[in-house]
Amino acid sequence: TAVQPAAQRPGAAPAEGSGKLAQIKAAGKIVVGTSADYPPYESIDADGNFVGFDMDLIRAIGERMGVEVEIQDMPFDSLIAAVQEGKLDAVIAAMQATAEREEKVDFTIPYRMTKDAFAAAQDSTLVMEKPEDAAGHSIGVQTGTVQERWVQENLVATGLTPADKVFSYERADQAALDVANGRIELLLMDAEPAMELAKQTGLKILLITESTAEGGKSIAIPKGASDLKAELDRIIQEMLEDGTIQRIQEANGLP
Amino acid sequence: MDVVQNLVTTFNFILQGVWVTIGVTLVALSVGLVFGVAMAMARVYGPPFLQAVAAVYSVIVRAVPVVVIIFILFFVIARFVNLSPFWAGSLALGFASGAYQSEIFRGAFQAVPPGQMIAARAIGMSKLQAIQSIILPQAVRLALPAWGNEATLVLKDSTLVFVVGVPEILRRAQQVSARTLEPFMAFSVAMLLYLILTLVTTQVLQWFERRYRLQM
Amino acid sequence: MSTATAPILRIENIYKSFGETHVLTGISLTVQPQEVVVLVGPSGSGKSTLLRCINLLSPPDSGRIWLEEQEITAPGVNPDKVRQRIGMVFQDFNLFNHLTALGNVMIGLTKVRKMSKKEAHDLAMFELERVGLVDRAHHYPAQLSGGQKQRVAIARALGMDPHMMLFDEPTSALDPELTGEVLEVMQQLAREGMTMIVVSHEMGFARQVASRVVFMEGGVVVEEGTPTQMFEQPVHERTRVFLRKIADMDSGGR
Amino acid sequence: MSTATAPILRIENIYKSFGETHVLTGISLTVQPQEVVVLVGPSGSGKSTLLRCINLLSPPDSGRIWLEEQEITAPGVNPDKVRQRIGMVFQDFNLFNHLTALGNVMIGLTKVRKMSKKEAHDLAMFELERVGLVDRAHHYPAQLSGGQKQRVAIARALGMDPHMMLFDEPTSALDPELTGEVLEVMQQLAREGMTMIVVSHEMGFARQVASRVVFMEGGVVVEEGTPTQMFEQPVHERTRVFLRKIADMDSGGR
Amino acid sequence: MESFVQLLNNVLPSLLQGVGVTLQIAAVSLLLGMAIGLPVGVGRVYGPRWLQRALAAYITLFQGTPLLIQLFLVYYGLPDLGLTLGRMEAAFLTLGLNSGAYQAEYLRGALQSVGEGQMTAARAIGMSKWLAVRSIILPQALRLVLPAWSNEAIAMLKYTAVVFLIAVPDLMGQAKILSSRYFAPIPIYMIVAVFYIVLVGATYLLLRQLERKLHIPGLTGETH
Ligand SMILES: Nc1ncnc2c1ncn2[C@@H]1O[C@H](COP(=O)(O)OP(=O)(O)OP(=O)(O)O)[C@@H](O)[C@H]1O
Ligand SMILES: Nc1ncnc2c1ncn2[C@@H]1O[C@H](COP(=O)(O)OP(=O)(O)OP(=O)(O)O)[C@@H](O)[C@H]1O
Ligand SMILES: [Mg+2]
Ligand SMILES: [Mg+2]
Repeated sequence: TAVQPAAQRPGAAPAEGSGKLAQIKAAGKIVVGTSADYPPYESIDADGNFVGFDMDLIRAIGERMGVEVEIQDMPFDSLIAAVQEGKLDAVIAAMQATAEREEKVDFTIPYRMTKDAFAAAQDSTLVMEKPEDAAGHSIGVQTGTVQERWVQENLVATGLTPADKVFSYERADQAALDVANGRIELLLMDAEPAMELAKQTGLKILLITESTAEGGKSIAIPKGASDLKAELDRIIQEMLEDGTIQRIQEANGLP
Repeated sequence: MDVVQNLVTTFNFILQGVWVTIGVTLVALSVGLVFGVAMAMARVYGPPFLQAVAAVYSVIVRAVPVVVIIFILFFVIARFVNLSPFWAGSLALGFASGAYQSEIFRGAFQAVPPGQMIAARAIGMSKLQAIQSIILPQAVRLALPAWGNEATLVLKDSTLVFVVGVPEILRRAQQVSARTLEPFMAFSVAMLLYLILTLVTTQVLQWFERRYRLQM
Repeated sequence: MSTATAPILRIENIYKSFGETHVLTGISLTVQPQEVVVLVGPSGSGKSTLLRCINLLSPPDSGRIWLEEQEITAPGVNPDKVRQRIGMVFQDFNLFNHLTALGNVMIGLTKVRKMSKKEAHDLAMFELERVGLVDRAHHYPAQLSGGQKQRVAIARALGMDPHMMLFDEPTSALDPELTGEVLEVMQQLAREGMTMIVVSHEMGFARQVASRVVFMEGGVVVEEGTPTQMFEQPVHERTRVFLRKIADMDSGGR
Repeated sequence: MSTATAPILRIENIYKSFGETHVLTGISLTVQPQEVVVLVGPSGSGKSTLLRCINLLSPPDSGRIWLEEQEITAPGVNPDKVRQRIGMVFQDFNLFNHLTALGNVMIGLTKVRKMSKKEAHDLAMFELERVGLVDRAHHYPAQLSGGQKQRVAIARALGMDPHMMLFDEPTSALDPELTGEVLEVMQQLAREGMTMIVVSHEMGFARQVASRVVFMEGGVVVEEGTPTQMFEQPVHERTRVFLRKIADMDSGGR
Repeated sequence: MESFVQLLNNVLPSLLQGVGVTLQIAAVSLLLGMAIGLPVGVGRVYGPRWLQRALAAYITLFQGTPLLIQLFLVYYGLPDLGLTLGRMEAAFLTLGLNSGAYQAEYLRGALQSVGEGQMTAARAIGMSKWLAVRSIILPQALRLVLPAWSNEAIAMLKYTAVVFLIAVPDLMGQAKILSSRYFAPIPIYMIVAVFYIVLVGATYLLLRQLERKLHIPGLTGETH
């Protein structure tokens, strides 16, 4: 076969729609980034294996594509940039397709719809009926997440919460620890990981809501990789229909 | 004994990061060595233009926190070559260390008596040959104490590459902490491992220093 | 001073300045093979500079130098090659501090003359034997006395198989007791027929060994002649005064 | 040498060792008020150690010392208080580098003698005047000549209002031209009746000023007497040889 | 270019706030480090043997382990033992303890280079050991340590960058938040690098000024 060194390099930006998928198939593996600190979506078990819903899902997808899956762990807020710079072929990290992100990368169709949760310490007297009830309370979010953005836009920019009461954490579990320690009052994150963390650190969930979320969880891929998008969309659709995704969700304790 | 069991598991898990830490440190030190020596040579023996470039590199890199340099390089390097976080992180760290090492070697080059160069030229060595086989071997020995200090600093700075996802000691400690939500144990183990690493490094380097001390 | 053979070194009217300092202002000098020329002159008269011009460590600003009929000041001449034919020994030895005595002699042989390790080792040991230092072969410079260091420096220069040797005050950094051993080695070299230019104020050595004494001052040659001529009946008053002064110092120093 | 008044200092059979080195091996010495004792002896004979024992900078291992009838080697004596009564001047001045001449004299007054700033300043200026250095009051040590430094050191010691003064080779670090100004200040002090023990090999000073010369060797006092006795008719051969030697040096050095 | 100006407009206010936090942390930690380093350095040289050992252990611990881990341990670890510090307090404490170890070592070097003679002379005019340390040795050592201390101040400015990991919005923390908000890590970190260069440069010049001011002829090196 003809060698195309420039196009073969994963670092090279895909010039047109085709090629990315071919590259992956030619290499026999897809490099997928995640931030393995977000159980039950993704985490690392005591033996150092990547486990969780996203991990099982991407492996199942890889199987259907006929390629090996190589998982790369990195901080959540580096993931988009890493796809953009061509370091990764895809990102699966309980990530939602927001408008801002879509300017930088492309997303597959959602593989799972999602809700967010507000959590507080067990002894908190706070009662929440809607997200805006968080106004004025110190709140932790993970850097680079949809939730961080929601807080900035709906609580800070509107003047409901002072900017110095919002804390952006490297990782969600650090924010949960600080809620448990009493350093902050609230935590906003994906509902399922929040429940998992709440169970372990003795937090209570104050509110589960769809209104802070922007849609579903999708896989991020390099901009313009339309062949890859088509292939992934096809497989996801297939898996949604044949119940594979449902099965994997249940296996990982997700409703 | 649940606690002991826990501790052993944690220790074993984080221990695997030691090799990554050592790897990052060695790569960064080697890269920094190449950079540092080259830049030092440029500053001492190079043409004015190169001297200026090397000086600017040294000043800028030393004025910026290593973690910022890692972030910049991680994304810049990533733009041109597809490197794993391990390599990107190590190279970035090496690039930063190069600035510090260039200062160390510049001092060392300047401490080699000028007569050494003249004597080397007098037996017919070219300038490059003289630098290679007369100046460099002496400068390296003179640089050893300061270099040893830099080595332990790089070892400690290697924790910073965890921000780009390299599974070294600290990253592993964080993973444990995220799983068990017992940060005290995880970070204490990490701290202990680092303490051992730096103490061993110091001892080894001091041995080298004694072994290769140059009498002038 | 006229011989039929071609001169080994011919210097014609060379000038050398450092910025505003005019150090050499028209020096000419011819050296025949196997001659031992002793160069004397007050401090700052340009003796060291002249030696450094001869082996192109600092090339002259103008004027020409021929070494064995080849003009080494011509453009395109590789100075590294020239220096291999001219051994040089410095006042402060300049031994390579990181190498043993043996290593100091060997490194030029392996790196410049491209000998094998084995050949280089054997030749280096031979040269060390010549200067009487075989038993110090594995000592580092810091472990050698001044006289021993200077003899290693001579061996190092000899190892390059030079066609002539330049000595720049080879004994002036040495204690009087150590001077003798170095002068002896130089005397031996002279007997073997090595062409030498020696900057030295060791008048005993000059008397016994020099074929010619050259007196420099202010960047020019003031007078030259056999030791007997120069010491007993110099033409110039300045020569007489200067030689008298160092003769006095010489006896006072012992 | 017998006077009716009580001695100001009485040293009885003191011993001092550093590890295996037995430096003082049974020294006894009595000093009367207003006496000037010049201590001589070869290097290493223990002169400095003796002075440091006297003001308890390094207390003796055994033996006893009385200062003005008080046994200062007795347990419970506060050595800081003792040292206030004994001024000491060192060979290498040891001025406080971060303080001006004035500051050097003042600091003991304010910190140890607890004077007010004003009082301290006035007394310090007085002492500087005594050593002829009022015009250098605001100079730092690095800006003073050796002789000036030593005079400041003397003023600093005098400021503490000592009852006796110890000098440890006060001029040996000075150029010969600067020695005179320091000796003059010391001579002046002697005239004013200050009790002094001076380690010095300045024989001119000893002849003119000393009431007694004490010759130490090997950790004991070999011989003592008036300068005339000691220089002209010493009892011991060793004393004669030693004093002859330093007298020679003394004239040679000028 | 236009988009860069746009970006600059967007990020500048937050970054300037970050600079304020960075300066605050660096200054407080440096002072805390001094408050710790001073007695520790003196104790290392003049203290009883057991104290010297204990202080050496403290110094080894803080010089021998990465600052980041110290920070995590203090911030996330200590609550396990029942001690929950605020994020700023944790940052001050960790950086202060860390800097204290380094400052103590610099001071030790300076104390040792003041020279035995100064102590002897001070004792000879009747000063007690501690009075001599206070009024003779320390004033000199503190001047001698100034160049090393300046380096430490500059290092501290850079080391504060790790506090973003405990969600303190310093310059680096702001950079991280902004770069994931605007998905433009390279330009944003470049801007941040320039910020640090300016901060470090200004600090350097300021401290040179101080060194000049405290210069005593013959005691401290020439400052030109
Ligand atoms: N590299 C240089 N740059 C500037 N000036 C130089 C240099 N080398 C030599 N000179 C000057 O040239 C003059 C002659 O120096 P040179 O060393 O040749 O004298 P010399 O006769 O060897 O004296 P000496 O007996 O003291 O060794 C001196 O004034 C010296 O300062
Ligand atoms: N602190 C110390 N530790 C160990 N040995 C010491 C100490 N102080 C002095 N000595 C030793 O004690 C001996 C006497 O020293 P001392 O300084 O008293 O002699 P000195 O008569 O003053 O000699 P000099 O004329 O050279 O000053 C010497 O051998 C010296 O090495
Ligand atoms: Mg010369
Ligand atoms: Mg003495």
